Amino acid sequence: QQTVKVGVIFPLSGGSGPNGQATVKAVETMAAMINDEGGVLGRKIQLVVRDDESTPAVGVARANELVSEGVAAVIEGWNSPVSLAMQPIFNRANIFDITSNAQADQILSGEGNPLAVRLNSAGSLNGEATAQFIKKRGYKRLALLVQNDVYGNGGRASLEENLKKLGVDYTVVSEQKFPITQLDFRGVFTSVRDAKPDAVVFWNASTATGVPSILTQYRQMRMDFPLIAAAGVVVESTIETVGAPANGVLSSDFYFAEIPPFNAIPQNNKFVARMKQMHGIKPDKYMAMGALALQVWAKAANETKSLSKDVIAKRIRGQSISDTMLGDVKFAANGQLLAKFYDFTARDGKAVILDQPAASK
Amino acid sequence: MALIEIIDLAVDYGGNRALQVASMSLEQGTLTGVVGANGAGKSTLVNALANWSRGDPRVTASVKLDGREVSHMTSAERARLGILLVPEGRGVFYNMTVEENIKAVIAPDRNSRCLFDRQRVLSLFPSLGERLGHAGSMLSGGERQMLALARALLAGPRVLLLDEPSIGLAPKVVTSLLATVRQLVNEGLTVLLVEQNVRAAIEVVDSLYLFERGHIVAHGNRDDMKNHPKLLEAYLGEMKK
Amino acid sequence: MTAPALRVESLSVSFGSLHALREVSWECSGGEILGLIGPNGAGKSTCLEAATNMVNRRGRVFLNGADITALPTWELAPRGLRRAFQQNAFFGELSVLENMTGMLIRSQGTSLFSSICTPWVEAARRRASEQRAVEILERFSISRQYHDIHPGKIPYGVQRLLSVALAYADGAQILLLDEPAAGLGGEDIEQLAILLRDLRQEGLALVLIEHHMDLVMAVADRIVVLNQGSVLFTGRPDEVRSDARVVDAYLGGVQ
Amino acid sequence: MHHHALTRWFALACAVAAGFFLPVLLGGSGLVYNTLVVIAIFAVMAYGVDIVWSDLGEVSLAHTVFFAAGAYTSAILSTRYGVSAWLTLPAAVVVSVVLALLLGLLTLKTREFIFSLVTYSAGIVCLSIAQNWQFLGGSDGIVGVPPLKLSVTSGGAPAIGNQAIWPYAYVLLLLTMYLVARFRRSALGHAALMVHMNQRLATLSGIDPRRVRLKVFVLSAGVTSLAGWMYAYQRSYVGPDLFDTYFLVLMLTAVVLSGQRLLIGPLLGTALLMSQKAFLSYGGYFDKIVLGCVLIFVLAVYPRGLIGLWEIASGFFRRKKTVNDGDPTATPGSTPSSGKP
Amino acid sequence: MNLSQHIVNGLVLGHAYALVAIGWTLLLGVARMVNFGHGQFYMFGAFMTWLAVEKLKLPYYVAVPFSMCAGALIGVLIQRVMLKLTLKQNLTSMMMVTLGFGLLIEGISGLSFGSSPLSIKSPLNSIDLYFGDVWLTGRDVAVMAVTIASFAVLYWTLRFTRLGAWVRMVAEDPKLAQLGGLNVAWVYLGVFAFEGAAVALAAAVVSPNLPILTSMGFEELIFTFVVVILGGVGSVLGSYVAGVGLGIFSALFGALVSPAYTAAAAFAVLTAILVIRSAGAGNSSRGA
Ligand SMILES: Nc1ncnc2c1ncn2[C@@H]1O[C@H](COP(=O)(O)OP(=O)(O)OP(=O)(O)O)[C@@H](O)[C@H]1O
Ligand SMILES: Nc1ncnc2c1ncn2[C@@H]1O[C@H](COP(=O)(O)OP(=O)(O)OP(=O)(O)O)[C@@H](O)[C@H]1O
Ligand SMILES: [Mg+2]
Ligand SMILES: [Mg+2]
Repeated sequence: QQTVKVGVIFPLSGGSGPNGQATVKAVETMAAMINDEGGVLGRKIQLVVRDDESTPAVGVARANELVSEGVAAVIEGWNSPVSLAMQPIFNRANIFDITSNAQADQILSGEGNPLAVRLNSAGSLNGEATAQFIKKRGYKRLALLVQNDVYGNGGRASLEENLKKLGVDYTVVSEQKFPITQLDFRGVFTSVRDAKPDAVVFWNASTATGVPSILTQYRQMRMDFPLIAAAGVVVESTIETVGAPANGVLSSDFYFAEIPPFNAIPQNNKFVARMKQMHGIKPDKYMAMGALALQVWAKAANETKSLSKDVIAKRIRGQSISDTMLGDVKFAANGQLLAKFYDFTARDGKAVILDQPAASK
Repeated sequence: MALIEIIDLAVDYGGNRALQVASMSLEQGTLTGVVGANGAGKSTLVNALANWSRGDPRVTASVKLDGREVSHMTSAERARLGILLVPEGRGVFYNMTVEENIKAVIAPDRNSRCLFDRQRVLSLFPSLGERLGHAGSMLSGGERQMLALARALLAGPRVLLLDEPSIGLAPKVVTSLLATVRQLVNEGLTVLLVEQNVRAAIEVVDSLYLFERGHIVAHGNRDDMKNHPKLLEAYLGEMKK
Repeated sequence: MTAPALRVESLSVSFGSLHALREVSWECSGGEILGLIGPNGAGKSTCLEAATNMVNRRGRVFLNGADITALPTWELAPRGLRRAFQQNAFFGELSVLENMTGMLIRSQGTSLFSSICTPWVEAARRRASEQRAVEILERFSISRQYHDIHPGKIPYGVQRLLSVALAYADGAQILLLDEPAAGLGGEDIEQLAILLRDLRQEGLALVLIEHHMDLVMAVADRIVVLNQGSVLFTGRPDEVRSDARVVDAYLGGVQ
Repeated sequence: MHHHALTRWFALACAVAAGFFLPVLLGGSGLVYNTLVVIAIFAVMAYGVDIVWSDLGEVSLAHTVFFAAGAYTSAILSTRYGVSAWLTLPAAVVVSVVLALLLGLLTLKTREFIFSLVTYSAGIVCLSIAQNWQFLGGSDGIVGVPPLKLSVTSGGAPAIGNQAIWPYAYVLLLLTMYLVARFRRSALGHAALMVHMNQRLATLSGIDPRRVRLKVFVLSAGVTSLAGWMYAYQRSYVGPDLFDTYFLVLMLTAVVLSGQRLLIGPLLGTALLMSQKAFLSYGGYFDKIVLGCVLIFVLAVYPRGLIGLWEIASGFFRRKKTVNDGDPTATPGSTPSSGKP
Repeated sequence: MNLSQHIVNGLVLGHAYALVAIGWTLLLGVARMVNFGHGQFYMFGAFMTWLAVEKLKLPYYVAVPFSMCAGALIGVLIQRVMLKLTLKQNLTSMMMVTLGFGLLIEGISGLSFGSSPLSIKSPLNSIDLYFGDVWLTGRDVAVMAVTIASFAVLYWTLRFTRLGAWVRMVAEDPKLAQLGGLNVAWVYLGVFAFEGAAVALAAAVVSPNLPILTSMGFEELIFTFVVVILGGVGSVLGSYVAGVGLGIFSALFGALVSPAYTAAAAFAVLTAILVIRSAGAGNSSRGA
């Protein structure tokens, strides 16, 4: 009895390689879980993994390979440009394509793929979460460290939007834009220190190198203003790899492997356990999104008894799916997963939830 | 015995034979001339002795430097043994000053051989002394030839191979240059001199080889060669008005 | 009387502190060979550099009476003022024939447009220019055996002839030659002399830098002697030989 | 002789026809079509670099800009103003030609490394403009470029998917190769070569080196922009990655891989590179190792490698070259013309 | 604003640029050679240091010479392979071959070290020095000291020993250099050994305090290129000045305008300088 092929495209080499590899591991774990429970439409899932090298051109080539491989669905998306480049190909080939992590708004604009689905929270959602966070703690003088691209600037814009919406009267005392490649933030911090802010908010999509650099150099330069990572920038694994220097960093996010309330979700516990057993690592938010993508697709397919792109997409977009790793999850009409954020900080190398739900959706 | 002995020298450029010499030898302390028309193989000869070329010739020969086989040696090794070639054309480094050109010379292994030091050479070529700071590229043709010669001398030659040193030199300079060479030979240096300017060369050499199309066609000491028919009609004759 | 083919007026060139040329003037008319001699470093080559506007210089240059001082180098060839270098200069990776056709492209080349739209025309023109090139080469007695190999690999004598041929290309009014006989001997010099003479026959104005006295004396009509950047003497060959200063500065010894 | 010419034309015709049906011969899978289409497009891109490098002897690192300019122009015009492909084509060419003109005038007097560095910095500057200028879609680029529609009549189906694009890509490739071949036969082509090999002599023969350099540079930019134009439609997404080193390295290696001043060269190089990426790729690192080894082997260990093989295969694409000619990658002029002072 | 701190940052950055570029200064400036694997050499040096410190448990001060030796070795190896090309003095294909070696090194280290970022623990990093409100670490001081020392040594060697003259002879005309009795191959190997060792030294001193990746290196190559050419090919002091200048420019531009556009601005300025400079260069005669 034959299998269902599912394509997985992430950067497996280069700067974002580690994230991609970890995410793939998570997807494999989830595939194993699903296969144990009978697979999809009674067929086992077989993953076809490809390396997009964080390069759109390569991604496109790989996407075409997957199409030729005859995959039924595709999980992709670390770097937005790569996703944006690949979307049209799966769309033309009429293959269901779910974006796990890439955050560009255009992914959901429908131009590349009218039936797009994306899990990781982006733009306005993150902006609102961070805004709530700031309001709650009454920070007024803000220093903003913005990665100078659509991701950073967009995030910053939606933060200010939401702050205004929430009626926070804040002032931006220092704004530092930097390229995603930046690793040396001494100059930036020197300027920030002069501005004496209540808090420092930063956007940086380079989770492997940029974020650790910021965290370590921030401590090294003995900056003692509260450091807020915009929602989704810092995840558990970051905290654990960076270690001590990460302590005290503040942020909000919507997935944590082993802390309440997540350790009360059976699917999540199964997943975390299986992940540790198969790969010996604790999943972070990014990995979880990969796994969740597969799970959501599998559930939708099993419910609709179909592998057709349109059917599955319609089942997901604007609907909700029950009993996933995140419990029951809702999707907006444009295919965006609507997540519930929790504020957290890092204490002795671990993420700790601060208080109860910030933005409730 | 002869200082340099050449046996069965043959040089090909991409298949066609440019030079073929059964045997040839240079006596210690003599000045041997080599003349011949363009393309006769003169440069090829001296280059082969130094195992050097800007092209890529195939050279087969047995070359002995007083009894010692050197055929297997690279041009650099031969140079360090004292077989020094002043090549046709560009013989100095344009991007280096005269001073540096001189300084960069690698002194010989055995000091016994080093009969030229800096002062000596600069006194031979006073015009170089005045131009120590100038880059090689700024020298005029003559000044370059002198510098090239100076570098060879400083390297402690046992055999000096001069390939048309008089090219581009003013007649006056040519005479003095050849005089200098002659003087060096009288002091015990061995020189192989390739010249087109036969009329000037014949005055200073001890013996002379005449090459044509890669072969020796005449050989003898100066006086015999002076009235050798071939030379007379081709080189020593007056130019027609 | 008509203006001389080429006249240079008080040319001065200096390289930093060194004055390579000081106020040098001379002229050369059609059907004349002007010998330009002088000690090494006298400024002979620099004279040609200056005349063809290849160094920063002061002074003026006239072509058939017209002032061409301001013209850039590449405008000179079309006007018939051409020169050869003291250093052999070729297009190293092209064959001898291609070198010559290259020198002809201004007159015989095909524009990109017509090369694209009418390739057959281009082909015809190419054959024509190759034909022409062969003729020129043979006129300068560069035999066919050399046409298809690199200039660097032909005998030096032939190389010198080639550089004269390239300079002449498809006709010149004034030809400036820098030591064409350097490194030539015996028959080759004779041949060169013959060539120079019948170029003069054609009515060319030839400026000939040479250290090879036999040649200069044999072919030159007038001789300008440069020394340390300025004109030392001007006159007929026989006068030059007998002039004490020239002998002292240049010829030396017994001639 | 004449008979020989005839057979050559026949062989050429056959090769062209075979080329067109190549995807079918290779099984006609989507992957095959995609690979061949991008090979065709990237080859066109590489030919631009080839002209500058092989004939002018300068290594331009700015050609990604012209590539991107072509792509962005057609993307913006078609997505925002619904302009047809027939019009975006000239627009793309014009834009990059203008850019090339500016850059060319700027670099008129620069040579070798200075030239390369200046062109490279031009690339960097343009990249950061593209990343920050919303008009160009910023760092996320422009999505939703419509499929290529080149029907002469107003009706006619758009070319959706690589199979449909292939004929256009193939024709574009052929036209480009014809253009390059004719360029090398034209006065401009010869002049470029002469300026490259011996500028002083070229100048004396009545050539203005700067004009030639400028013309050739602009021409090459036009060629490369053609590739950009079609790539925008083929990928239907245009982003700052077009300026990226991926394409830069690709075009440089494609040109150098099979030796220079060889008409088929860039195509051959591109084909090799892309097929390797497509058919025997084992992830980024492996590909790097393969590419590295190929470069080293071809150039250092066995310099006449690909050329040698190609010459054995056939001779007639080759520009007229001279007998016993040195290694193809040798930079002309670097060989010292045997000179006496 | 704290200008002095920004200037110090610039100085450190600039010295780092200069140090990374010193190998190329000799390579391109003096020996007329290129190494487009330079960036990967840097990466390799950094990982060798990491290997020595983290895996072989060597003290940092031993790790530095260790990675220098490794670098020199790689340099010699590569030069040995492409010696024929080098003798032909064919810069274009040299460029591509070294690029190839760069890719090879990157690929292999990628496979062996993985693609996760690593960091080198250097005792110098934990030394903090405060001068008034200016702060810098021991590593910063080391970077500047080592840079100045290396440039001094290189300058002195080229200026006052025969070595320099030999390298330049080979650079200008290897054939002629052979006639001087010089073993050309050795000179080439030596130069590349220096390049390898120098860039490894740079990596060992500069890279602690920043995460190191097998995919890094491209920026190093580019900035090296900039430094060498901006400094005026062939001038050792020029490179030093250019490096430091570039660093200070970047730091101040980042502080006063925005770090986002530093690279673009630097290149814009570079272009301007180069274009103006080359426009000055008239047509030089001699040695066609
Ligand atoms: N690099 C080369 N490649 C091919 N053939 C060559 C090369 N160099 C010289 N030849 C050929 O070898 C023959 C001898 O050349 P060579 O230079 O020795 O003559 P020559 O006596 O030095 O002439 P000249 O007086 O002009 O220097 C000539 O026929 C020449 O064509
Ligand atoms: N580019 C240059 N830079 C500096 N000095 C130069 C340059 N070109 C020539 N010179 C100097 O100018 C003077 C004249 O040089 P030129 O080449 O005209 O002499 P020449 O008469 O041709 O000598 P020769 O007969 O040896 O060729 C020489 O002293 C030379 O050193
Ligand atoms: Mg000779
Ligand atoms: Mg001269």
